[in-house]
Amino acid sequence: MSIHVRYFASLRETMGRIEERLSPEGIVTVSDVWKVVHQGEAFPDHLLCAVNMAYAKPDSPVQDGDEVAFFPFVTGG
Amino acid sequence: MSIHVRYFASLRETMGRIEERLSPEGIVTVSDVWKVVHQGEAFPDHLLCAVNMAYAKPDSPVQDGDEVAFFPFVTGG
Amino acid sequence: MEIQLSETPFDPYALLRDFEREPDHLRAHFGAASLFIGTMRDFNEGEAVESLWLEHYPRMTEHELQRIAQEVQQSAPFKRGLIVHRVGHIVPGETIVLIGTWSCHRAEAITATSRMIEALKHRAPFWKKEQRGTKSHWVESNTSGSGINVASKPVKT
Amino acid sequence: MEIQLSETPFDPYALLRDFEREPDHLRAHFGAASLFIGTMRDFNEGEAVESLWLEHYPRMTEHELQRIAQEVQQSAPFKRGLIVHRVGHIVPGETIVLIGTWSCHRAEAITATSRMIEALKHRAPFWKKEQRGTKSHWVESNTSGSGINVASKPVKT
Repeated sequence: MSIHVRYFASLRETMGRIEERLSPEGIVTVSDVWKVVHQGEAFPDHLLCAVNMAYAKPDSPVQDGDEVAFFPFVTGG
Repeated sequence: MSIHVRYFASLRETMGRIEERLSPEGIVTVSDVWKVVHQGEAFPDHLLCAVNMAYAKPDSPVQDGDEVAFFPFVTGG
Repeated sequence: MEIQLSETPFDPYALLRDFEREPDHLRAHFGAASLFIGTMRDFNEGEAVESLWLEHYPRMTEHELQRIAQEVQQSAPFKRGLIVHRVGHIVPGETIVLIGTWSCHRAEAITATSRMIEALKHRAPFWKKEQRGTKSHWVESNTSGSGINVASKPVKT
Repeated sequence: MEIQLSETPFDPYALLRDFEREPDHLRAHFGAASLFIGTMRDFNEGEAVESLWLEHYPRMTEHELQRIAQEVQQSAPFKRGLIVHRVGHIVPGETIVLIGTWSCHRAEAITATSRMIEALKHRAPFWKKEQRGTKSHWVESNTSGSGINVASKPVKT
């Protein structure tokens, strides 16, 4: 299994990737996912996150098999 | 000249008339108009009045040539 | 403010499409449109209603609607506005009232349309007479709105 | 709640007319309809905008819109609801979002539609990229609404 990570909009562009799959070892929260892909940096205030397509917080739990998404503030409508 | 009095909706039906023209003598306010056509009765709370097609109060002034209308609460929309 | 009183049924969507085309493409300039459509229902208070007679006070109706539009404009400055109201004989499914406002941002349009329908219900000189079976009666008062504070007995100030 | 995401332009009025016909004549049963239509303007912040790219998070978008509808339903119990939102490439004059709610009385429909657009703007995972001349940039935040209190950073509770 793995943790499926997805990026959208400007973050997708700055990350240079659409998605990736992480090994679940050592990952307990959304914050941990962010740290793995950002060399230990804390999750920034200007982004939002979702777990399994529902809004989450940096300390929300993440399990093996989950889909975790990071994206900027939304601008629809 | 004269004062043009108009009635609408259920009031028109209970009055049995659509409009009438009053001699302006002795008429100073909307209340006075009502009293002339209702044998001295006071203007009732459950009706509205207008002078020259703008909402008025019972003590609003009425002049010769004015159009005064009486009607029940409105129910449009 | 464009105000239309119609003695015949109208299609609110055909009317809106035409209105937005004239004189230019309204929504391309003013990106937010808030619309309210009131339709004659086939039931009221649990009873079948066959038809409605809508009386009004010609010319005062138009004046009062323009006054309402000007007042609403003060607090919610919309760019373009439309009110269409039926008068005369109406059957279920027919549109009674259509209110539309257009503005650059949603706040003005949404606020304007909601204040406009509220004020119209309380102040515009329209009266409904319902036909249920063989009986007809004048509707005595409108249902209350969404908590917008409107004086129950409007007066000219 | 009916939710549609459209990759091609749609006519909001044709769509509304069809939606109201199915499965029965919606407005004859629920006399009040409150509609909001957001359209791509040809100008933003004083500059001509040529086109817009609208990205979204497939499936989360639909889930979040359904959650919004359910929450709004608690405080403003509307009878029927419709959200249509464009995705992909959009040019000025094209409709971006259409929200409609139908209810028996106006308070529920007006409240529901206004809360729905407000929540959609703050929570639904859509992102706009504007093309102005040869430059394109991501829109950073939505303009604020009409004073409805919405958390700036939504979280699952």
